[in-house]
Amino acid sequence: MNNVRLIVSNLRKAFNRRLVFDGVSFTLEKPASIVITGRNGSGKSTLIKILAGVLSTSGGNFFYEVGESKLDSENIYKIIGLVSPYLILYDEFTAFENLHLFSKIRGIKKSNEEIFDLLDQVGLYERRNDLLRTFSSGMKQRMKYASALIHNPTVLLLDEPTSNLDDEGKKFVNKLIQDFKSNKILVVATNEQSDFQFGDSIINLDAYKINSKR
Amino acid sequence: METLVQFLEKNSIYIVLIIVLIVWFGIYFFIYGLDKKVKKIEEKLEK
Amino acid sequence: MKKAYYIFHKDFSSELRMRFALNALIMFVVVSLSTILFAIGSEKATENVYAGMMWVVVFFSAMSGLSRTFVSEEERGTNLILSLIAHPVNIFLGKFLFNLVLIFFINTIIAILYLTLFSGFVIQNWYSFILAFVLGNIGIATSSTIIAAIIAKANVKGTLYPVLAFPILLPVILMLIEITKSAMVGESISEVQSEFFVLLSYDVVMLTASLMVFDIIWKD
Amino acid sequence: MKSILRITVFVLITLVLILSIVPPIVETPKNFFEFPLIPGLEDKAKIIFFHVPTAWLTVIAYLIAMLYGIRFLKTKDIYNDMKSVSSAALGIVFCFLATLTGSVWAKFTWGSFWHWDPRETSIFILLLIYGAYFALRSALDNEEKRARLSAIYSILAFLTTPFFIFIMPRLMIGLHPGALEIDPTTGQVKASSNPVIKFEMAENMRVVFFLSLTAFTLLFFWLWNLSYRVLRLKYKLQTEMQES
Repeated sequence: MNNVRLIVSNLRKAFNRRLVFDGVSFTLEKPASIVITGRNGSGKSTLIKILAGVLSTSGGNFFYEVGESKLDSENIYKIIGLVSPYLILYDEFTAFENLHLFSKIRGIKKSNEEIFDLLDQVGLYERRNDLLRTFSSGMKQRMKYASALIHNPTVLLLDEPTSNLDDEGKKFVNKLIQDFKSNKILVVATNEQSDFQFGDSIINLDAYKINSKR
Repeated sequence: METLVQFLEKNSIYIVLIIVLIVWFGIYFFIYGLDKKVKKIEEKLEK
Repeated sequence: MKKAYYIFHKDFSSELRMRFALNALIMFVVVSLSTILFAIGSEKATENVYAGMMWVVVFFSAMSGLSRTFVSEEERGTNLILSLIAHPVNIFLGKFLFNLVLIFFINTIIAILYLTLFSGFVIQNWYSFILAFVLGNIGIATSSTIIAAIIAKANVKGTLYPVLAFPILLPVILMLIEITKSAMVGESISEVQSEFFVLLSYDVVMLTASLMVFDIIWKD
Repeated sequence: MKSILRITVFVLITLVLILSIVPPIVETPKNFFEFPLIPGLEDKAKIIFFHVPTAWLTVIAYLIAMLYGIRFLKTKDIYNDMKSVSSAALGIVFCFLATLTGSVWAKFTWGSFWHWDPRETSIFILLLIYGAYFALRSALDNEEKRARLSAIYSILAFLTTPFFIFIMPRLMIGLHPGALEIDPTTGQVKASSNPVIKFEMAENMRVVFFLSLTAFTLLFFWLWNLSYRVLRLKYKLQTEMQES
């Protein structure tokens, strides 16, 4: 497996004229983990979205390096997995259909057994043929994990990883995170004191609110 | 004066010209004033 | 290409289950056709009127149905998961394919209804008409897809769509009307070849341009 | 530098107004200050000094709006978007002026206000594009998104213009200079006998015409600069108010 690095330098994001953060810089090299924290509205989710490549920046830049080469911003999706509260899956399809579709659209070959296995891991095997519409929010959160893990990502971005989950679910997430951070890259955005242990380092976005230039 | 009026009565195109010029001067000085005002505010904002 | 096909497949089966566009679209066609029937009645109109009316109905059905692919993703918030699993080019191609199938389906219905309901609407040169039909549908699908992607990000989606799409679709509509007219009189393809040339180059230009700008529109 | 522009605009437009209105139209022009008579047009020929520059500026304004839109996409600098939108706002004004002046003139020369002549159709489409551009802008409230999407739209709309240039002359018979006409007796398309279409500018008229084109273009750039500065002021003031 190639070496993977995430390099963030002087990242800035503003909505209209409201500055969210400015001058965020850090470098993560596999294996590594980081916890992003900050008050409500400090831009935790925004930063996660930017790192996932779905939101544009207002300044500075960030990129993923696989081996020696820079990854195109359009291809970030190939190596990252994202779990977050605003991620919404297709609720007119069943759990199995969702995962099946995702693997097809990603262009990776997954047998039905492999998908069942994944569903079993997140504890949704019994409900695999139910429409997502009928799922509770905790079960939807489990589905998000399944959809984020389907392509064996090297970078996992988690926004409020344990929201809506019961004890069993939290245990699963804990185990996943421990496995992940020991050989891949993990970014967790959270406000829960108990989640701070997930990261080797902590970055507090409240410190990046000052407009440095302009 | 008398001859000027007579001249204008005969060549009505000059009346048109005078009117158009007046309108143009009006517009010009309006824009000119606007430019000056904007400049003033710009300078004030710089400080 | 295969990935784009699966995005199309997702939209297609989603459409079969949810009926975002189809039912309303078919009703729209029926309603607008009957309005024209009431207006024209049994009077014999000129080729100009028939050809014009047909493509007017096509334009407005496209405007009422083709924005759904993007708007429904945006409204339900599923565009995030889509951008997490696919390359923008594939997303555009998948949506384009879906719109293409939809417009072909709807336009075939419109054409059949026109041929049966209006006795004055007689096509004499079928080759010319069908070729124009195919090229025109591709053009309409391309432009409507890219405009739909823009619309999905705006606040007022429904009313804005035809406003934005009309100037861009106008060349296609005008060409289609011209060719339909000539096909009704029975002229050969060679007499309207420059119209066909315009249609073809429009398709190529718009498709390339859309592929180039789509990721700028798509990324928030 | 700016004051030179202002004075030049003032002098040039005043000159153009005098030079275009005063010279009498005579059958056989003898000196420089007489324009040749065109049967059927007479004094109405003088519209060319005002109508054509407005139409020209409509197009120039659109091009500038699009170019600065593209520049915004490259730099993400919101000031480029302001330049783009102030150009488009002037463009829509000139577009209305070109439409109205042409239409009034057409009533008295060609008999009705609107003919769907190729040029009339293209200015109408430009009007639609400008309208759509501003409708789109008003429906987006995030500044960055608004700038980005309207720039994209202006590019897409621009791509259709070659088709109109190609389509229009074939589709319809024109009344503007340079267009074709149908011979009423044979039904054949031929070079026109319409006085407007055969219209060829005399040497002195051409001088005034290009003088007018330059004058109005300079006026446009002044107005563009001014409205851009107003937008920039508004932006800076709002930013400052938010910070304090």
